[in-house]
Amino acid sequence: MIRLGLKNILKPMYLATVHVFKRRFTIKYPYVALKPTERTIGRHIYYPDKCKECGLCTKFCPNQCMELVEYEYQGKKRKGLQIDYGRCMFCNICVFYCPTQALGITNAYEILAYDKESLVYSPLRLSVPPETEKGIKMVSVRFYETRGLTHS
Amino acid sequence: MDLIDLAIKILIFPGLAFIITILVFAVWFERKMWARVHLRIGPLHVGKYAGSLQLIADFIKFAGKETIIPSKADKLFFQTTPIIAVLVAGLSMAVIPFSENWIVFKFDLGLLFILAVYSLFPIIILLTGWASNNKYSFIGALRAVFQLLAYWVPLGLSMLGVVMISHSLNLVSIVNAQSKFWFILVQPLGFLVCFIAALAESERTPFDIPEAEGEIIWGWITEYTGINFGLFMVANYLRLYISSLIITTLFLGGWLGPRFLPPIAWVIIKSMIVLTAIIIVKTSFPRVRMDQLLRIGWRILIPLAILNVAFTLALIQLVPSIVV
Amino acid sequence: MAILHVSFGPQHPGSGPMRLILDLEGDIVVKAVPDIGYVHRNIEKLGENRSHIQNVPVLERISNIDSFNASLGYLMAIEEIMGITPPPRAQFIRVIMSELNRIMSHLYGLSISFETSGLLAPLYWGIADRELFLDLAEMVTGSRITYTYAMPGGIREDLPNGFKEQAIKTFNYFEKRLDEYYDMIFENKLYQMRLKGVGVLKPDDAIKLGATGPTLRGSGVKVDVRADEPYATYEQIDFKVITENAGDSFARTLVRFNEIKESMSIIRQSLDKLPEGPIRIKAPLRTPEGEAYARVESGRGEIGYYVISDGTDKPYRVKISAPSFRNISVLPHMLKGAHMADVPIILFSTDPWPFDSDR
Amino acid sequence: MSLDLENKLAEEIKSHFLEAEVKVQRKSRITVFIGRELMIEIARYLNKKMGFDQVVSVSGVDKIKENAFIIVYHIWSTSKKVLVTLKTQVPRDNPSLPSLIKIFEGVNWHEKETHEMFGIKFEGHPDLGRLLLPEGWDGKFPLRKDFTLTQ
Repeated sequence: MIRLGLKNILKPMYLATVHVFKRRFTIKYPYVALKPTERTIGRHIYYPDKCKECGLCTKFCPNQCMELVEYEYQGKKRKGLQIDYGRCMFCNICVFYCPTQALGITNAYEILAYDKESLVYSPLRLSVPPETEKGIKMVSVRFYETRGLTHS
Repeated sequence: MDLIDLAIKILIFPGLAFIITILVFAVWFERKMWARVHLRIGPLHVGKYAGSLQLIADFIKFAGKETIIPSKADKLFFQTTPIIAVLVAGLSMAVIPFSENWIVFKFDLGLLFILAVYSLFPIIILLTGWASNNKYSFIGALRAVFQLLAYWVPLGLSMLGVVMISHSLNLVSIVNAQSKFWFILVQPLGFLVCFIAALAESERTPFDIPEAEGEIIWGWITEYTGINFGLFMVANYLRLYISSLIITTLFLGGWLGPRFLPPIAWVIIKSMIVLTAIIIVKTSFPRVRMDQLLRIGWRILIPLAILNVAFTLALIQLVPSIVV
Repeated sequence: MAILHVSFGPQHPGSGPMRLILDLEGDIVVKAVPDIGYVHRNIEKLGENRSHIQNVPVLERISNIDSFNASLGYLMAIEEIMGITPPPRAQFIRVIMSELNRIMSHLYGLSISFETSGLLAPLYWGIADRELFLDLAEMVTGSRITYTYAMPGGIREDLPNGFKEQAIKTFNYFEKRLDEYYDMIFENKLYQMRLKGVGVLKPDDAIKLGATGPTLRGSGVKVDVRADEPYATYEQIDFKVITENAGDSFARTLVRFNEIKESMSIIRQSLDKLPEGPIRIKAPLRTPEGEAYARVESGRGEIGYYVISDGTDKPYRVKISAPSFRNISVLPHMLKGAHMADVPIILFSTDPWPFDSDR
Repeated sequence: MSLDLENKLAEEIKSHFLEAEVKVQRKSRITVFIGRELMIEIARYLNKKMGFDQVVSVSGVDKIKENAFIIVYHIWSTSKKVLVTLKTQVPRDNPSLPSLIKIFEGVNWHEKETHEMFGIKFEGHPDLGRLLLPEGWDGKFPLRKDFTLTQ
């Protein structure tokens, strides 16, 4: 026979009722913009002037999503970084290892596209800062203080 | 003239059109309330106000989907049971009064009719589960049959007290008998038993065993897709809503209420309150196991219901003026 | 009676990407055979082909819900081979992140286990409150789930300004919430009815069959890597190893619930004791020859990393001993004799994560 | 940190199994290397006499240059809080080894996985079927060093 503990039945119902009037957590995202934090990892930003074309970022990328490609920059042919965001997993190791801080991270998290080709960012496209959105400053560029080729 | 009147009642109010409208509203209300308890927002995009037309969008989506019939299913029953389920569920609507005159069939044995309709569901569910030819469907169907049969008895017994006081099986006279006081005041035990049994009959948590999602997928509707699935959902919501309408009629005084609102509004408001109570119960308890469910049904609810009948008898003997 | 074979999963709302082949006699399970491997990626082989630093984000994905703990084990192993010890501040921050991750993992696992028993409201409350901890993690690392935050020789970045205040605010809120959870769930008559005495695992069997984490502690065995073999700075922190003696699903769930409280207390202590200093020391790119077995207590139990290095910048062999792998292998023992309706409850009381059992 | 307990345990193993190479690695880590004939015996001794009761991991290592596999059992003692690394070597051509399932029930899946990934036969294991790899796998052993990943 089941003993009916009345308190153990009414208390959950009371708590459920109370929750009807509590504050919601949901952010109505497409209507309301999300607020990224200072450190949110979003799209990269690339500074061709600083880049020495050493290729450390491509070497350390765990998913091989980066490539040095030839392109035309200020009338000169040179090599630059191209990122395939279809493969990128935003681990940020490339930024960590860049010796000249030519690669930074912004907190622009909206990197959507309708096809895979438009997810491949050419060097020129990467060097354009991402658009600021509806009053929220998206472009806080971040580097890591230590640089270079050691785990430090 | 009578024929036109009947046609209006069947097709518009409180027939088909009304059922659809109230269903859209009830489902929207349930989902919104449910979401609120969950700290969610619920339907948001469709409709002018807070996703109010979400159900219509859902139904269009169901209708647009492919209907898959498993190759080894019994095709005749597999395709007809959804329609039968909706028809049978909607049948009870015919005897529920929304005001003195707003009733499709004025029928002296209305309550008996409702109980008879309730007793049809196990057969439909068993047929559905069997026709699907799926182990999960079959397990679900068997569970449903056990559950619905076990809870049909306390449901009927708990209504007996009301019948004894009002001396009628006619739902209109039952409501009229409550003009002095609502029956919930003299039948608290009956109300409790009826509420729990109605929960079980409409397969809501904590008694959603036949369609326990984590255990047996969707129980007896596992194999259904598209519009057939949608029809079953309609049937289930209808059963839920009719349960709350019956509780409203039997214990909460039906359309009775202060004059500033029309009687129909009172029925809807009261049934929504019952629905809210059902939602609160639904969200605050886990589902019980089959053996526990049957134990609650046979060993607790039925003795309580019988106790209620005895209590009513004593009440009638002691206070004869209570009987109308 | 005839035996009914039921395939529980992988396309089942209560199974996750794994399968249980059940033999039912009436409503009773007479035999259960877990079938895993639906999300197998052979991360051990991938690990052999990537350098140490590249392995960090890859190995995190064995258990992305508990990713910091998953990567910490590997880093501890290669740091042991390198013979370096990260500075104390880094160690403390590792403990903070590790416990934050444990809270998230437990909250998620608990929420899912409530859902399988049909208790829907706490499912959404848990998921909603978990957002607060995800926010904290985002504040520190920039990501919400997979961080790549720990690096060989320390951590990537220091804690941000205002983290302590934010964390303590969150904990103060959440400790009040936990009381509500307790009343809603563990004091709930129907929940007790449903979970008590279901899927009992005796302490001897639990040890012998290799259960780990909350599953083992729910049987009353006081085994916790944090206490047995304190890594990082767990030695300097005062915490209890939570155990329950019943060994049933209710006890396992309760252990995880109480560990959330304990984790918050650990983070509070760590934040108070946090020393100043560097957050990283120089670590060589190549590891010397050698091998190490490092163990971490993750949300689901012990993650063991057996790393062998042959002197290059890649590991020669990475063996991951995953907690869910061990807990799922104990399942047939617990499921025997249970009701069909209790199968998902027992399954989720061990908090299975097929992604780390399959690797 | 004193290594008294570890040294004592190592001495005990050494005194009973003269062939074994025993080494105390660090706090709560003892490495034992032993021939495969003695595996059952030493496992039984560790379990029954010394209280090592839980196998936490079984790994295979492909030493392709030495033409051998190394099988590593990590055995944990819940009472003594010490982890023994029990190692043995089998030839690469015909890798087989007696299963420890009679002594430690928990090695069941670990050995199954090692069999699947390296092709090492565990004699006396009741079920060395498929565990992680997909149905219809072509019978190669993915964690052997001669199995290369193709991009």
